[in-house]
Amino acid sequence: MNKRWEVFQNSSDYRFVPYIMAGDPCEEATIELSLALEESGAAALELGVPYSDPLADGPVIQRAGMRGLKQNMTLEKTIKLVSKLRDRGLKIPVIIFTYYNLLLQLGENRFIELARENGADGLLVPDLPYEESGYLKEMCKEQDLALISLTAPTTQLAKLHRLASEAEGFLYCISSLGVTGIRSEFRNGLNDFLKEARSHAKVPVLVGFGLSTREQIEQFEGNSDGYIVGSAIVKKIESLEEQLLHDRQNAIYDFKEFLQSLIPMYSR
Amino acid sequence: MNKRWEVFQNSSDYRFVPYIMAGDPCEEATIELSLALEESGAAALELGVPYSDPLADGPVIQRAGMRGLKQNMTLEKTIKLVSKLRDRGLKIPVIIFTYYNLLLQLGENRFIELARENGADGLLVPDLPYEESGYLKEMCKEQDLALISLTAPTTQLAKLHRLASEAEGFLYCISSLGVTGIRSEFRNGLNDFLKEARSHAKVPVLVGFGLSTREQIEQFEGNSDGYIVGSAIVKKIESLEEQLLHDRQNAIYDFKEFLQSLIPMYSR
Amino acid sequence: GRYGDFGGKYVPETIMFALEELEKAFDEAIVDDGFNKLFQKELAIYSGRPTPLTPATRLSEANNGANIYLKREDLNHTGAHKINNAIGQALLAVRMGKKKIIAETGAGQHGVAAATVAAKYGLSCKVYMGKEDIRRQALNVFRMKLLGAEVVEVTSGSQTLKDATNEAIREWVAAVEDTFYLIGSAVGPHPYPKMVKQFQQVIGIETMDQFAKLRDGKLPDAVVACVGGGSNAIGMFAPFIDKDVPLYGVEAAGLGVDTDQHAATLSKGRNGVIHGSLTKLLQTSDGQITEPYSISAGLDYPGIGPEHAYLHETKRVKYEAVTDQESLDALEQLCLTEGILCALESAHAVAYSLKLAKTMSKNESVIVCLSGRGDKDVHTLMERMEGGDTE
Amino acid sequence: GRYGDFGGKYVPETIMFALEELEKAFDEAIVDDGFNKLFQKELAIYSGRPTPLTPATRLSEANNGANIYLKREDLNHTGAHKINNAIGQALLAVRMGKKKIIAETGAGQHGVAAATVAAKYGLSCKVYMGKEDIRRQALNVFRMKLLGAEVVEVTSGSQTLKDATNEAIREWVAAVEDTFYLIGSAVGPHPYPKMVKQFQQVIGIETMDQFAKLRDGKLPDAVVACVGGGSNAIGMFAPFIDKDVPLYGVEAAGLGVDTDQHAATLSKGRNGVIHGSLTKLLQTSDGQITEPYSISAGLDYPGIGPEHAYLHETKRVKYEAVTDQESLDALEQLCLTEGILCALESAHAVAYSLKLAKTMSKNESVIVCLSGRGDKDVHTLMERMEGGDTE
Repeated sequence: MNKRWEVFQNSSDYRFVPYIMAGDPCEEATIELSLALEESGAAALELGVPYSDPLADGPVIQRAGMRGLKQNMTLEKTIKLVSKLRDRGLKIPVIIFTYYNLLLQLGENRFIELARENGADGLLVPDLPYEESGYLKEMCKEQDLALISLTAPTTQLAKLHRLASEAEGFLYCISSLGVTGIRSEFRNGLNDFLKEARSHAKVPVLVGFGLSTREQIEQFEGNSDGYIVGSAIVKKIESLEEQLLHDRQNAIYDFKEFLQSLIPMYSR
Repeated sequence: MNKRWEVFQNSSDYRFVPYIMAGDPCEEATIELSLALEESGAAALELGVPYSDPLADGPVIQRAGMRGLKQNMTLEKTIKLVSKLRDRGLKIPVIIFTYYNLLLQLGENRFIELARENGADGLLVPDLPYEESGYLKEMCKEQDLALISLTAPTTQLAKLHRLASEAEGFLYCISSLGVTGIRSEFRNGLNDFLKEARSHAKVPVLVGFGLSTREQIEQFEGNSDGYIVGSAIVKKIESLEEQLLHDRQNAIYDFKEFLQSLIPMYSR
Repeated sequence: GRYGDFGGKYVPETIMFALEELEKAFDEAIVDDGFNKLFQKELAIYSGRPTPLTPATRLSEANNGANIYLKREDLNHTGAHKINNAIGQALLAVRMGKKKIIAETGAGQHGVAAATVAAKYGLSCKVYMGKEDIRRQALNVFRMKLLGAEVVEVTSGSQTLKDATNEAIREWVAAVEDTFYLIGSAVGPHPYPKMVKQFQQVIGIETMDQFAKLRDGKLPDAVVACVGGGSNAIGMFAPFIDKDVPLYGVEAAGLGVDTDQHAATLSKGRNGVIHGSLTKLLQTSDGQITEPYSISAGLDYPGIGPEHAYLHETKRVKYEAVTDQESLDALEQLCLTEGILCALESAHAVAYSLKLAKTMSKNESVIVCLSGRGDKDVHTLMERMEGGDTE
Repeated sequence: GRYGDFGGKYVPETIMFALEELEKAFDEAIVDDGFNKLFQKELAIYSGRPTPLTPATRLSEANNGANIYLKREDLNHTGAHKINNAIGQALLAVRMGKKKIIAETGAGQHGVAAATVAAKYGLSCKVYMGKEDIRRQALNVFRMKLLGAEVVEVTSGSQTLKDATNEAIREWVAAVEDTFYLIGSAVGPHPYPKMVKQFQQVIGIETMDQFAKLRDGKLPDAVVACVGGGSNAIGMFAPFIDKDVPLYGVEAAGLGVDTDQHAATLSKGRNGVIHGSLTKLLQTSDGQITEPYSISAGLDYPGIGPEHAYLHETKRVKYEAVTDQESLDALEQLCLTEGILCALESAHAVAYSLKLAKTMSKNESVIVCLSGRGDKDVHTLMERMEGGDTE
């Protein structure tokens, strides 16, 4: 476990982990948005990689991916972007969120090498379930990268226990069925699921998928160690697209205001 | 055998038998065309009845039928038209040329009654072959009407002999395969067929289907007792349609000129 | 060549010899084991016979009456029972040494079947089709051409099926010596109605056998088929006619038999001659043949096979008429309950079978001849159901 | 769940339990005599199986090579082999107590098959279809609706098959607890490729049996099938894989494998993950999936079933690519010589079989899987051959 993960895991905050898409709407915007997120309290950052076929994502993140693709953002460039983030002072763990096919084309070993070189801390592959992740998991462990595990409300209990106990970095608990996106309702029994996960996890247990308001975030506080917000943030970035390209200063200001309204005080 | 048929049969001319469509382009035109034909040398007249489905006829006579249908010409009206022709002085035999369905709807007995009453002399049903004509043939014989038999180049020899020997009025020899219409070529072996027919027939043997020029007519002179011209005449009438309706005098003059050019001198 | 008063050979003398030649060849062929085996083999390996008898379980339940079974002629090669007869006549043409076939077509189904067998047996093929039908059925016209057939546009009369048939007969008269006229329905001069029945009776024979196997050797309690010219119906009825099984032929009532927009030949026609045969016929009082109407292109024929006229007169078969709307409703219900899109023609039989089944007990069985598949009707259905223009 | 390196379950954790549940149900079902008998019975009485093996006599003669035989999957209900698998999966869904099915479709063929079985077995059905495909395939969209299915327009990505599949998977992730995802080809996460093979192997089993009956117990000298996702091919190959019979899979070369307009996944693709499975994949150097091209809507899939990737790698099956033009020529030749209008997909297999047969002796035999009928392609053919706009 590297130092950035140590800080993350030892924090007593209710951890805020945002997701943004690399290259949305351009590389420099991604850098400044990342720094703004850290300033606003992010405990770690998920950096998405644009992909032609993002089958775990809803329309908001699909559109962000299309914007990233237009910028010719690739997995390799995304990893190298982390190094630029570090140069600009970003201190929180950065997790590369990539579909498995991109990883395969780059090469799993090459990915790990690049991740190490450029200061990335982890990896999340939404279409690589536990059952298929053996080799990558081992390699990541060797190289001190966290392969983030996802669990879902449909994960069978025995598997949940195994996932939780083996989790690195944090355990990602999916709050509802379906793809990423903004939701108004969550699944019944979600708190039981979170409790179960927490009782077996050695790392913080975070809840994600569909959280878009401070109220929603607050309702999980007792049963989780943090939360992930993706679509709500990406949607804000989408609304700021023009400004982020041509009047970035004001866009970032606006973005921070939005984060203030989203993130509970105790979680910054 | 009535008197008109006696005259027809005893004639030493090369008999000219024209076909026209009743009601084409109107009833009065049919009367004047008939008289003009007699004046120009016709030995008998085939009077066609308009029918929706004239499957033995080519396009020229099909179109004439459509014009007749527009005039609401029916089988019954066609028979009654014969009486008007007689009133206007027509002396040659008149043969009603009708498809069998029209006859069936009027009733075979009723047809014969009407034919007798109105001075018609015969009947030709192109879709009633010998095999299906038993009852009608008998009725016609009883009532002194000629049911004209058709023979074709494809008629088997034994049947040809029977048709020829039983023929009433005249024997109609089809000069070529196909429907009615204007042709430039006739069938090989046609003269043999005509000779065979003549050797068995007790009535004049006429050739028809496709004759449209004096040259064509002349080529059969040695082997037949006359000829039938349909489409060539009907086509002329078609070309005179407007005149026949609105300037009949001139049309009839024109029509007679046409007949002069068509009919060989020795046949008038 | 007669069924009571009906049938006969009302054709020009020029083609009489060809009908005799055909009759002779046909009579010889059907007592020739080699020919019959070849025909059965071609039906099996080329068209996929036997076609199944499918129990329409969910349809029967939804209708709350007798058990409905579907004889699946829609599963034949080219999508309808038409191919049975086309194969039979083509094999006969080959046996007679003919190299050219001609055929008439309305919506194009028989034209496609004829072009298909012509391609398969190496014969040339001319298909006569009304100009109006060519316009409406461009896809089938293209299919026939793809199969190597020449499609001849018929501009006479109303430019539809009856005129195409007239024109095919005219062509036959002209080319009778080397041409085989492949008639698509149980109509036309003798021996055509007899021949079409012979080649279509495989439908009924299979059905009787299949039902007996499913139901302990029993006969069905009713058999239903649609009737335009009547080839699927006569083929289905054939083996049942001398059995104690109620038979139902279903005509197209179009907008209703009390309007002038229908094709209910037996309900509303009078004796007459069409296309060489004495039968029932839709016509004016003085004998002009009228243009029939049905939403189904395969049922809008002004005549009917002469044996049906006879079976109607002798009351051996009950003929009923079903409207456009009833047939559309039945087609939809069959889709929704059984996943089968049948032809609009067949939908008339389905519609009547639903009415009939309601009057019967749940232990009884009705067999419906599903004469063809409905793919060809999708444009018509779209226009009718969605009001959309799909051309 | 692996074929060498290929296959696997590359899906979101949310649906992993459903794949396990499915695998368990499937494994139980296929050793249950009752289930297998029911499946075989439904194939027979609903879809008309066995489909015939038709000797293409005139085609073989014209080609002057080995004897070509056609396995007639085009004669199935709904016109292609797709229904075999749809019936199998629907019966499994019913057995599992699922009431809802979802499916993806490109040109609409699998969508129609899915809607068909949903209607037949009383399940609700949602079909995901790209907006672009919905526009191009209005008739199939209407057919699905007529069968009671809901057609969901997919506007993401390139709005075609791969995006419809993504969207169906997304829907499955959301509704996984009561929904059965009916995948149409031998693709997707384990156990789908295995399951589709199981339900399609009836093609090969019948073929082997039919050929043996025709030819004194012999095996054919070659077997050819087209490959998009590869379900008809894997079904046809299944019983031959461990026999000494050369097998050929035919991909779509589109405008040519040296252009960027093709769908030759095995010839030109690299290992990758698509729709839950590790396989060969058409993609950019950094891993974005590219849009394939073929005149045939059923072959333009950027991936391929994982077992084909394996059979390719192990060289047990030889995979060849055939261009649009070659497939059109073969389609026309088959029409003209055999009277069979096959699907453009199948025409790829026919085209290759002609090449292959030319290299073989006249005593040898090639079997081609005629996976579907060409009625659905008539618009495409008309546009291509006549330059006419038929919409």
